[in-house]
Amino acid sequence: AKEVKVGFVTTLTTGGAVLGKAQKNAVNLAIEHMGGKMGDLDINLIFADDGVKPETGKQATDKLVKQDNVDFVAGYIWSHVLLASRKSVLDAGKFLISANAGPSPIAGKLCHENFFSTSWQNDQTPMAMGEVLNQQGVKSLYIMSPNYAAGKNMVAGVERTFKGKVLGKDFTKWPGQLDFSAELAKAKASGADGLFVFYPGKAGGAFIKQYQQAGMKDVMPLYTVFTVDGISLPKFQAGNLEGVMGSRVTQHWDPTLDNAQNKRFVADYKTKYGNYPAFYAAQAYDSMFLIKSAVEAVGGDLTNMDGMRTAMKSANYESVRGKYTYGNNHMPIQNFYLREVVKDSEGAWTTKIVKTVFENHQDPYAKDCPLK
Amino acid sequence: MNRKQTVTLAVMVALAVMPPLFVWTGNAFYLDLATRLVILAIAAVSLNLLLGYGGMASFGHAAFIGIGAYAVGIPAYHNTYGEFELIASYNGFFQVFLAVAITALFALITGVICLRTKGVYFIMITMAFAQMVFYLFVSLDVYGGDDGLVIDTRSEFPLINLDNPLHLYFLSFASLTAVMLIVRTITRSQFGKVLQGAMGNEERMIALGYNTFAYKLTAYVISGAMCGYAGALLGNFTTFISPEMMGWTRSGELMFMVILGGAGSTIGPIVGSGLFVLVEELFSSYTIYWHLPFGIMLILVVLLFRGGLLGLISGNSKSGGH
Amino acid sequence: MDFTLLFIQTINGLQLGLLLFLVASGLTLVFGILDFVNLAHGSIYMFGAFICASLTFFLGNFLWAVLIALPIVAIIGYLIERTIVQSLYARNHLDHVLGTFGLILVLDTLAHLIWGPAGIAVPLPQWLNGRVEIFEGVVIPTFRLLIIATGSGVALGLLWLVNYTRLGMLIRAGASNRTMVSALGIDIQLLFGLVFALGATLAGLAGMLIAPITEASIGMGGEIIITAFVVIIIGGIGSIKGAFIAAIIVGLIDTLGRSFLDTLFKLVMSIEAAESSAPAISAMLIYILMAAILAFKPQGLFPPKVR
Amino acid sequence: MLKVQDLITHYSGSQALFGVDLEIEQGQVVTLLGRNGMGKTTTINTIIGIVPATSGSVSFDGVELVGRPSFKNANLGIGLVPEGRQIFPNLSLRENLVATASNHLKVAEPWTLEGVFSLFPELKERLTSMGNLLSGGEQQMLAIGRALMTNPKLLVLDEATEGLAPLVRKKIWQAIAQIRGQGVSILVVDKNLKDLLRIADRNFIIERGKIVWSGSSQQLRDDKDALHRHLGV
Amino acid sequence: MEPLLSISGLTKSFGGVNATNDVNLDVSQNEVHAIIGPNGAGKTTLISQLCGTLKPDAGSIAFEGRDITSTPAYKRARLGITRSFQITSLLSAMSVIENVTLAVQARNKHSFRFIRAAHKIAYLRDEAMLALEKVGLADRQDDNTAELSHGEHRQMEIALALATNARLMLLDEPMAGLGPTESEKMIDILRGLKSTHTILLIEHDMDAVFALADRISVLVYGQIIATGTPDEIRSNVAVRHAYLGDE
Ligand SMILES: Nc1ncnc2c1ncn2[C@@H]1O[C@H](COP(=O)(O)OP(=O)(O)OP(=O)(O)O)[C@@H](O)[C@H]1O
Ligand SMILES: Nc1ncnc2c1ncn2[C@@H]1O[C@H](COP(=O)(O)OP(=O)(O)OP(=O)(O)O)[C@@H](O)[C@H]1O
Ligand SMILES: [Mg+2]
Ligand SMILES: [Mg+2]
Repeated sequence: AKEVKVGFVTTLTTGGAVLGKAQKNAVNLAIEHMGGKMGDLDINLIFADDGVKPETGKQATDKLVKQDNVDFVAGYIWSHVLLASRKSVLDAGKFLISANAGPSPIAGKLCHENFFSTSWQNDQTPMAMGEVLNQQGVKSLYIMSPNYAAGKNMVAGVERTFKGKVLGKDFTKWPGQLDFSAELAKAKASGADGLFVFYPGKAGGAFIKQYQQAGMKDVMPLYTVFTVDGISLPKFQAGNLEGVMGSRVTQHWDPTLDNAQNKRFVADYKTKYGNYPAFYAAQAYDSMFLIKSAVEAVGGDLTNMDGMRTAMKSANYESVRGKYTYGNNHMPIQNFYLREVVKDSEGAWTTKIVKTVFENHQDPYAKDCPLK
Repeated sequence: MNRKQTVTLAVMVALAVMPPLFVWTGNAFYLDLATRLVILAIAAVSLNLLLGYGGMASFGHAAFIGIGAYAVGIPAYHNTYGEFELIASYNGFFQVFLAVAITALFALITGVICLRTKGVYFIMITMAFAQMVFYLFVSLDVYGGDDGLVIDTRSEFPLINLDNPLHLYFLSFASLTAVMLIVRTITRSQFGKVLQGAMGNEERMIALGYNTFAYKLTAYVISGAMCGYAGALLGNFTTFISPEMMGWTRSGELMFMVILGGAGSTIGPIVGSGLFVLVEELFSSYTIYWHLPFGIMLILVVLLFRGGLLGLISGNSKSGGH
Repeated sequence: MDFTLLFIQTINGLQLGLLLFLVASGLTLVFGILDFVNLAHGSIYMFGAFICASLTFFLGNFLWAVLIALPIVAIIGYLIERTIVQSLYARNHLDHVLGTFGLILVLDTLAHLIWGPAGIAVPLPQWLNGRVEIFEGVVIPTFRLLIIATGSGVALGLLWLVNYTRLGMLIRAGASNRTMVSALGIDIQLLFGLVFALGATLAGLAGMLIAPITEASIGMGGEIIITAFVVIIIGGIGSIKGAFIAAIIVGLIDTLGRSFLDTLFKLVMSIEAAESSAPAISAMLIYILMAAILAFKPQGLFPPKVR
Repeated sequence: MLKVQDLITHYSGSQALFGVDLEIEQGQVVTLLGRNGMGKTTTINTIIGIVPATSGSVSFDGVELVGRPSFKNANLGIGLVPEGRQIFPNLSLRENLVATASNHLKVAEPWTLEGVFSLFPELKERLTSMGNLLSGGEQQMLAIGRALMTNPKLLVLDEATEGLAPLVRKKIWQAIAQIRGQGVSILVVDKNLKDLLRIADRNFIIERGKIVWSGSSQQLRDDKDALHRHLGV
Repeated sequence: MEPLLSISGLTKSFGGVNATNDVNLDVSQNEVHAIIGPNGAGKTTLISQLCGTLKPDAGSIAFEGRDITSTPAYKRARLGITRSFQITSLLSAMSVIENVTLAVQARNKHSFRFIRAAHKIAYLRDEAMLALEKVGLADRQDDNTAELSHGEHRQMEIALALATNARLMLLDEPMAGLGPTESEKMIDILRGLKSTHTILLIEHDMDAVFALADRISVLVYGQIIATGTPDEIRSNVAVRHAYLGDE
């Protein structure tokens, strides 16, 4: 039978593999839900590892494009890996679908007709958080973030919308710094109303622990983006880090979102893998359905690039986040929610939606993108 | 012809004929792999001049590669997006000149300080400078910070077109051959002998009347500049540069390539980088736990063959370094 | 300037320094004394953290877990010495580097296979999880005080062992001339094995103590190993005293740099410039420190009297 | 007490010993003579186990030494003063003496620091100096003292007087005679033929890895031909 | 005639040890000047200061009338001062001939010569072989230095000094480690150099000293207690007491 070949580049080695594993699980679940087929075509899925290194990621991408001759390349957790690999895919005339990374150039001047995102642009989530802070009457803020591009995007994002005063900012060494005692002491001394942080992956775990050990919970409430998620929460629970309970995060998706696709995804993911899916998983799951919608729209004619592009552009598929649309830069225009860390009925730590912060929010870089 | 020379010839011939075959048989990816291999081999060969013949185990050579690559990327970036007219250019000769000149200068300045130290202290101080460069580029937001810099347009040369993978490959291959010959000539020359003498017993060389510092510094600058050149090629190959390329792990890998192949021999570093690149590719396509067999392989090579793989081939167990 | 903050940050720096010392002490022991460059030291540190983390959940108590994990790590260290390290002593440093790099790959992958990629957060018993108010306004997490105490204790113990015991003399003698020590009737193989195991144990201990602050995770070894090398290089290879002082210096410089560099920079440059350059410089700080020290003292602060 | 039979030793590829036979009785002073590069040091190092023997046998008090690690052999009571001193550079003079000191044979009156210092008073003033900072001669004295501190019953001296001032050399010969008096056997390699012959009970001449001559000191003095042919004097 | 080497007030102490204490000494052209003295008297320390590896605390050194007290070691070697090491110091990873070739090559102003292969340069090799033949190691030229015996290493040490062809040779116990035969030969070699070279000879082998020296200085506790002809020294009571110890 004819087949559609999809390459999925994610992180399968190093500590970053937690994220990659979540994506891989979700992609496999998606294929299962599709019954192994997109339209009449069999799905031939190839996973590749980026090792959190741009060069490795690019090499893996090159192999998918040149050797395996895939039709779609999806995945990419890390901005720098995506930026390094982007040209290989697009120059070869294939579709590139980011299931996580959303660095600003890709939304702006480096946007491309064959690029689509099923996640977000880096600035959006923290912008939502800035709005939340305004709404909650937070007047002064202390900010901590790793000193790298995505970290700076996050800080820029929250500063875009937050109207109060920023009392201090710490960009910590990245990668490698996991001891935040000095910064926490500074934050405490600043006397700000709230603490905004962005610490993805294991830095998040380390941060939350130290936040708790320093006894800051009662002094300075915590507002985070991409720090507390479905991957870290079970670990926090095992480590008894009560400090994270009730903390606020913003996101475009939540396991409790009420739509059929999401319900099936969350329920089956939990049954199959034993814990709540994280947003990494949700986006990866979506990326497969986006591809499926394209393949089906052209009746399996994978040479019909224009047809597939038009189909994807319409975002006409069941997304776990509900309906959304694409901007000119092929970044989602979508809702952002405020979520809170809670215990579910079985006592497992998860999040629930408190309210909608933004409706149909578009990233600020779309105007730099020459596409229409 | 002894075994070592046979191996050298075989390796070089294979590198000359295999890649075009890849293209004709529709295995373009393997041409990429070969290009990567050859470019890394240039860096390894240049490191070997220091490490294998001068006893200077530089743990910061990735910085030279990185600087070389940025010397291609930054002029190209400004030529595309404006500002900094002075260096804005796609001209390959200009970019390569920049790469070589800046790395040579960087080597000269840091070398004066680094070469005051020896052995492991040298390893660490070279790494320190490389880390400084690393963090410098991480925080240079203009050039993408840690997200890196995309090179939209490759270096432009008359007659050759680097967008053509074969052209790029053969430029790299010719460069590798040239660099090999340079290193080979240098190491057999009087200069090279003094360098090797200084590696073996510096006190004695000074007592004989050699200003060993000057010789070591010269070698350091030559090696750094050649590595910068490799960086310029690498930038053209990946069309993307990020500080990640100059992290200490990359410097470590370069060092391993040299030791794995056999420090202090002409072909050793090439064998080493070849093995590194190919085994990595081969193992990683089978399992995500490929680091395990890879690590075991490294351990076995060290335990079983003195002086790297070449020690096995040439049957002697002369080992370089201190 | 805010002196309470300065005081707190000094304590934080001290604590970071002592933690670094714990990692570096084992490294300087193995490197300075056995003349063996052990890049895999960080991986043993990671194993210590993971073993202790698992045991904490198994036994339900962190301290018991540490006590049981220590001998396990020692045995692992000893086995590594017997199988791999032992035959590399006679080789040059570069062979050590390559061999132990291979070992890093093996150990890290094993950890990935055994514990998965996720990492483990280690819960502390209640009495260690609290805070101590040293005086008005200065509150320090209890566990960090424990680290300060352990680090100081280990420093004193090692100084005594290496400099004032016959075992210490033999170890040092063996470092300079194995053949002779053996020819004078000492079982040098056993001795070296034990020293390596001790080094591994110290690495493991450091991993166990850091785990409740950050977590046990794949790759934690790679993050610490370079800093640990920086410490022993600044201190002078093989010098326990040097490692101790260097660790404290690095801890303080790093912490104080992170805390006050931006404030300092804002005095002389625009806020914009200060905000972007301070983090960059503070990340480079320990490397700048090392380069500066080596430029003037090419063998570190306390060079070995001989090498 | 020590009996070496047909000892053969190779260094990676090249053969250095071609069947050495040699014997030392309890309380004897035995010399091993020969020109540079003939295999004296190799013989000694093979006996102790520093260099592995290819074949042959070395029996010491009935124990076969070949194939055993050198520390075990040393603990049977062999004390080595190695060629080129090889003192521990990173230990102080005192530590050099103390570190490897032992009394495995339970000698009634073991060597002490004072004993060594009475033999070499020069050392006493340098007690805390690091080994590598000592002068060549001081190092040499230290190496002898270090071997004595292991209370051996066979003392092996490989060019132990190299670099020593005439006065000190003289003292060492006296000391050797005195130690021998206590029942310790001595195997000595040295260039000072005159002095050696005065104290030696038996002499072996080695040439290209083989013993080519052996006999008492008087025999050697008389055998002008052997002296000339093998030793060039 | 002006002395080739002139040392005045040279002082060096390590902590409490006065290794050289106000040493004054002139060595004239083509003289063999021996320095003898008890172990630890400061002889090697003196040589190290002369060749520049140790910095004196006080005093000055003049070579051919020119002050070299603060000239770096490698420059002094260029001026024509060479030394041999009491504790053998060779390039053990290289072959015997390569070692000596490097010593010959050091006669050039510089070795920043990158193109021609060193082993193809005939005069380097010829001169090196000459030195090796002198010390009797010609047949071992291609062996790896590490594989030579102790005595052979000592011979190489001298070969290197000879190969530099320096005007002033500072020889630190050249006889040490040599067998009786080899010692005889070494005495001959050094005697042969007398007409063309100046030698500062440190030696505990009295036969050699008395056979070679034109003048002898006796160093005790860092101080020169006597200088004179061999006969004068031999009969000096203080020297016999402190050093020679005969009768
Ligand atoms: N770097 C140093 N630091 C401290 N003391 C030193 C140093 N070098 C030498 N000494 C001491 O200085 C004294 C003189 O040493 P030197 O090596 O010059 O003696 P020497 O006359 O050459 O003796 P020998 O005949 O035994 O070789 C010795 O007591 C030695 O211990
Ligand atoms: N490590 C080695 N590797 C190879 N050959 C060696 C080694 N050590 C010694 N030899 C060779 O073995 C032979 C005997 O050496 P040995 O050291 O036993 O001589 P020796 O009689 O002690 O000489 P010397 O009087 O010079 O000390 C020499 O020809 C020497 O070149
Ligand atoms: Mg010998
Ligand atoms: Mg001396």
